[in-house]
Amino acid sequence: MARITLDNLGHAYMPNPVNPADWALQQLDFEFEDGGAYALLGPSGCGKTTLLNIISGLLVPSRGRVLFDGEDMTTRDPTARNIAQVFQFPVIYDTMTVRQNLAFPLRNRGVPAAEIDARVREIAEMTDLTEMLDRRASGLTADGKQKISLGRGLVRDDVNVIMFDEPLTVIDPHLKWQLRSKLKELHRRIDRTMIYVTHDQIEALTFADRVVLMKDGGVVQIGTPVELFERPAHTFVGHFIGSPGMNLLPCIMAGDTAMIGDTPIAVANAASVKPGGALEIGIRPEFVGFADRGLPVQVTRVMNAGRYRIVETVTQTGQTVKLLASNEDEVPSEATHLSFDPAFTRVYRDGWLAGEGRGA
Amino acid sequence: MRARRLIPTVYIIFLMLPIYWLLNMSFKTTNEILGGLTLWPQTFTLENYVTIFSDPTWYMGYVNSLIYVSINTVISVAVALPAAYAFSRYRFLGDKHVFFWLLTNRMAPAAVFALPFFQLYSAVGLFDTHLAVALAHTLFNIPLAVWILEGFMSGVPKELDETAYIDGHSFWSFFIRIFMPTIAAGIGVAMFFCFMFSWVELLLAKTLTSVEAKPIAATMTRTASTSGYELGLLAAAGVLTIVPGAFVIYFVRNYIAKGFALGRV
Amino acid sequence: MALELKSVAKQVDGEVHIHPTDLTLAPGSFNVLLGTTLSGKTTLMQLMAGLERPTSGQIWFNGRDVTGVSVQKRNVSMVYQQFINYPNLSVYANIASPLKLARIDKAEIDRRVQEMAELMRLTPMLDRRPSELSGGQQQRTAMARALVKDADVVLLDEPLANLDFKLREELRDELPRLFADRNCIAVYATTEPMEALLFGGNTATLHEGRVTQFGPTMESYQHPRDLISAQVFSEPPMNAAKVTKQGGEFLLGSSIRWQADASTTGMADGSYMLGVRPHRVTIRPDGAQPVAIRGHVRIAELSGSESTVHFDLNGNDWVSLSTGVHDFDIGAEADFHMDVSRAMYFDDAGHLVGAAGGRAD
Amino acid sequence: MRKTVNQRAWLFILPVLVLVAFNAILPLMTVVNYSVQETFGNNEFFWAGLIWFEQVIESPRFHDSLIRQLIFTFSILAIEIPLGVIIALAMPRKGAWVSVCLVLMALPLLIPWNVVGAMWNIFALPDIGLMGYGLNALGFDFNFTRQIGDAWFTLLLMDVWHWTSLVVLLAYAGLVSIPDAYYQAARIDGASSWAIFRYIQLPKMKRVLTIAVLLRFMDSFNIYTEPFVLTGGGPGNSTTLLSIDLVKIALGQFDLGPAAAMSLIYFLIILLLSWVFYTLMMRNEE
Repeated sequence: MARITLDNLGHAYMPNPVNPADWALQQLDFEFEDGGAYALLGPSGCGKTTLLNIISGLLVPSRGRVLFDGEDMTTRDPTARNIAQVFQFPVIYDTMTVRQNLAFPLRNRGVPAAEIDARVREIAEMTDLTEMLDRRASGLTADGKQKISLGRGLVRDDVNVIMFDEPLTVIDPHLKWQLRSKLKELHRRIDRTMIYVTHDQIEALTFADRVVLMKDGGVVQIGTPVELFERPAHTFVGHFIGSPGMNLLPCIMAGDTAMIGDTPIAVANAASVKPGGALEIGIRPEFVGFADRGLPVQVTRVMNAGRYRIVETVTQTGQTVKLLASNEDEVPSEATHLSFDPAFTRVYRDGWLAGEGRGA
Repeated sequence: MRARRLIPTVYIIFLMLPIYWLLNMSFKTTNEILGGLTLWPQTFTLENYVTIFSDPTWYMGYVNSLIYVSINTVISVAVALPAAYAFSRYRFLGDKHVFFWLLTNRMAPAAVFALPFFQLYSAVGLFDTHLAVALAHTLFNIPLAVWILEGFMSGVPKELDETAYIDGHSFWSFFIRIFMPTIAAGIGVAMFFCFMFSWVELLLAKTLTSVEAKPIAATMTRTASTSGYELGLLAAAGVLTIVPGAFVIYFVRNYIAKGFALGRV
Repeated sequence: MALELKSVAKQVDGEVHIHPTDLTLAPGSFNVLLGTTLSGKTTLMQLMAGLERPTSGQIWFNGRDVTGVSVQKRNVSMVYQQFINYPNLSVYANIASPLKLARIDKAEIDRRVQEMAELMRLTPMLDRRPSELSGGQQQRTAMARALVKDADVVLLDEPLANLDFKLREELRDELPRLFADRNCIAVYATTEPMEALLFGGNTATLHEGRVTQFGPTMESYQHPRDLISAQVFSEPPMNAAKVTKQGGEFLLGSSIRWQADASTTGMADGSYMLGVRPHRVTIRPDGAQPVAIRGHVRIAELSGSESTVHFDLNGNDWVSLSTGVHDFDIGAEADFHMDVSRAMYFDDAGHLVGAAGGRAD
Repeated sequence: MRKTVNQRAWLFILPVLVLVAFNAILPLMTVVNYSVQETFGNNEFFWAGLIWFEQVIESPRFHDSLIRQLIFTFSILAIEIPLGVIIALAMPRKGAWVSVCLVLMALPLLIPWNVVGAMWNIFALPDIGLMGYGLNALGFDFNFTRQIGDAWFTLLLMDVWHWTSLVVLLAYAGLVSIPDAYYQAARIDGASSWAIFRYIQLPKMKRVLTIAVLLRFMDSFNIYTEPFVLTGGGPGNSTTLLSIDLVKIALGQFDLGPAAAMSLIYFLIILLLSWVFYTLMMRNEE
């Protein structure tokens, strides 16, 4: 059990990084609280796996320190850090049975046989592997093998952190949500720090208490799922989180009022928008509704997603605005107006939320 | 970590010592060789090499060897390609056993089979031709080529084949224009092993030839017995036999370590 | 130009992969094959393409029996889940490959490749090898090759499954547009009900080698023929529980009861299997006829805008899907509300007997 | 991989089978033919039944060369396989040195067999050979043309020199195909180097090592040129291995019948041992 601190961390795979683009991981300061569930989320190539490998000790960062409970672990190997990791493709010891696989980390540490046996039983129970304990591990299906990987991480009761590197990649889609909720459940039960790397927003948001959203080697926003959803710090967050992503509409400020064309739009952060930069209004499809007055649009497409409908509209200047409508709502057939919920309508300047952080 | 570097280094030194001794001797005069042990040539001479390059009975030996080795390599790989494809893509009656039975051909003691081979190839009129040696050497090269190629082919998804058929490729059009370039590395490795085993084999090559297709190795053994103890000349000839192999391995060095572990045993 | 499967069946080594299947795909239609892994989607597509021969039955295209016609002569194209391109050819040559084999003249090939590259946003990458592209670009290349030759049947076997979440969303958005003005039969295999819904067109639900239902997508979704079709076409899986009907009333367990509505009141008394989609089970009462239920929470998953709560109801695994953030402790007892105005009732054989409100969405 | 059942696959194997039939089956039939006949020269053959087989099986000469052969074969397997694996394990996985190592290590494999024999002959001679001279200078009484122990030592050393690299190449190819994640997982599980070898590297090398053992096993039974050039089977018959003995009988004494019978018996022994080994190794597959 440990608190993990990343202190001024950075990594470049090339020896002499010059440009910011040379860094696979930009400067990063962060603290993983003990017992938390975290997700590192971002598109491929955003640096999330690099960060994961630095924390687990498979990679030594070119800059900065990694601290476990204040102790500098930057150059220590994974064994010394006492961590566990589940990889993208299941890693199992082919020649061993499921039981031997689960016992392996304990045997390597010289734990007495009776204790090993008890732990293995307990973990097998937790991961639904009890019935397969004496089968050869290589004969299991992908999700079974991934459960073994997970079990090997859980079997040591003193690990500081369990890391997951896109663990559901090879799992059949209809089994994904089962394993996903299993992971969440295990976190709740054993109360250990877990860090989960993924490109899938649903996996990240459902698993984690706090999500670190990354792009091009840098952290864009760190927050709870609710914060990321309701208050994206950057238009990228708005786009990446949520399906469909946030609508973005170029606007201008007329005093304290945001204007899209001739239409004034009430926004939550109007007062803090400073002059200059490219301004956009960000509004999630969930917070857009049809109205008698407001932004004039044409309805161009209605897609039924089963429990709701996605309506695509086009403004007079050719911008697309999507909104969600329930199955019971009436969708106007063509020309209509849209209203935005002012509490969730915000202005972004050069991509960043106006008035905060880098958008200040 | 130091031990990890030490082991390959010591091993390579061990491999190089006899080769160095051969090289050392090839630059010595016969007198110096028989005069006693010297660690490097005291009177450096290229005379042995000059002899080889100016005497057709010598240098034609190299040409002959290179010809039948090349023919063998082409035949072995060409024949092994479709067979390896069958093993990697289809299940058929006996597929599990055929490979082992192919491999058993390596077990036939060449020493005893030399005479039947001689009779067989004489009977079909191929005796003392390059083709005879090339064909005889397919016996032990084909199984190996099949094994290596199958490993590489299994790494190519079957969907690639299907995509090609869907695009309108016939089987052979797909095989030659798409599939073979895709497994080029595997073909390179298979050719290397075929070259190697054909180049170094002597017994069959010697049995199946007399004059026209006589391999360099046979020239050497005959020289050794007829012209007495010309060790320097033999050493020079030996050194020259290493050169073609060294070239070949240099070209495939990057493929050697890739992938061929994945195949069928 | 319709594609017809006439009692087509496929067995391999005595194992049934596809049960006898009849299916008619109309010209210009977009058809989704929806089912879990190993439900027979890929086999069905291979039969349609001519890559596999059916064990029995016939395949007709355009009024002609093509069962024995080789794949090269069928004018079909296919995109796979893995990114399949010719590794030794440039992106340009990859896209041009089917046209070249059809002996179309060079200028025409160039025009069509350029046009397709533009449409697929591959123009800057035309000279590169597939291995130098990102996953999304590789799959675009494969799609460009499939679309460039104006095939009669375009088969897409989970083409988006290996892509990043956002890329998947993006391409999913583009796909219907790509097929909009083509007069080909598109067949799209997926495991995700959401994809089927967003594409519209027709959907065939597959289960263990059988097409359980085929028809316009909304029709299949709102009017499942049986329990299996309803379950295949529901994500997360549909909630099910045994209920009994007595008079005008349904009874679940010992204490949960509700009135039948106009569409279900005519059902005979007896026991049924109740089916309720997860989004009809909510934390706050919602819909036309909410019924309070109580269960033990297994786990709550919160996504920032929605809450998915897995709970135990009388020994059945149920899932509730609500908007907003609602957290629960594991094992806690919690109240939910199921809207029975969209409930389905199935008989013992699994056939749909009644659907409240006349439809189930 | 999903494979389809297709008996037409035999068509693809046909060219291979034709060549094998021509090269293996016809000569094999000839040998079988020899083995059951008696010849008095001038191309007259008489049916001899199984007497050659009986004679061979009972002959002490056969027993001696069989024992010598088995000692030789199992000695080189016992040395070359572990040594090859150890060297492959110690090799760098990437970088410029890999190519250098591979090229240098493969050199012995590319030298014609008679040159290998001649090279070692020269190298080991006590008067002008580096090794022979060196050993004597260090105080060993080394003379491989006179002393049986020295002859065996040189013979085994030569084979190790010649063939260990084949095992290295195959084992190395097996090692580099192991994904990094396996090593990472093992480090995280706290596995020792031995445990990594035992539970990751060895299982993953199983397929290539099976082939390596089979190749070395089969080829060592057929070894002829190198020992013949090195020692000529001597001193006495002490290094007369199977093939050398067979050639002595067949060509030296022109006793084709016994030589053929003997080689068939050998052939069956190798076949049996290889099959048992192959079956054991493949038992756990699929």
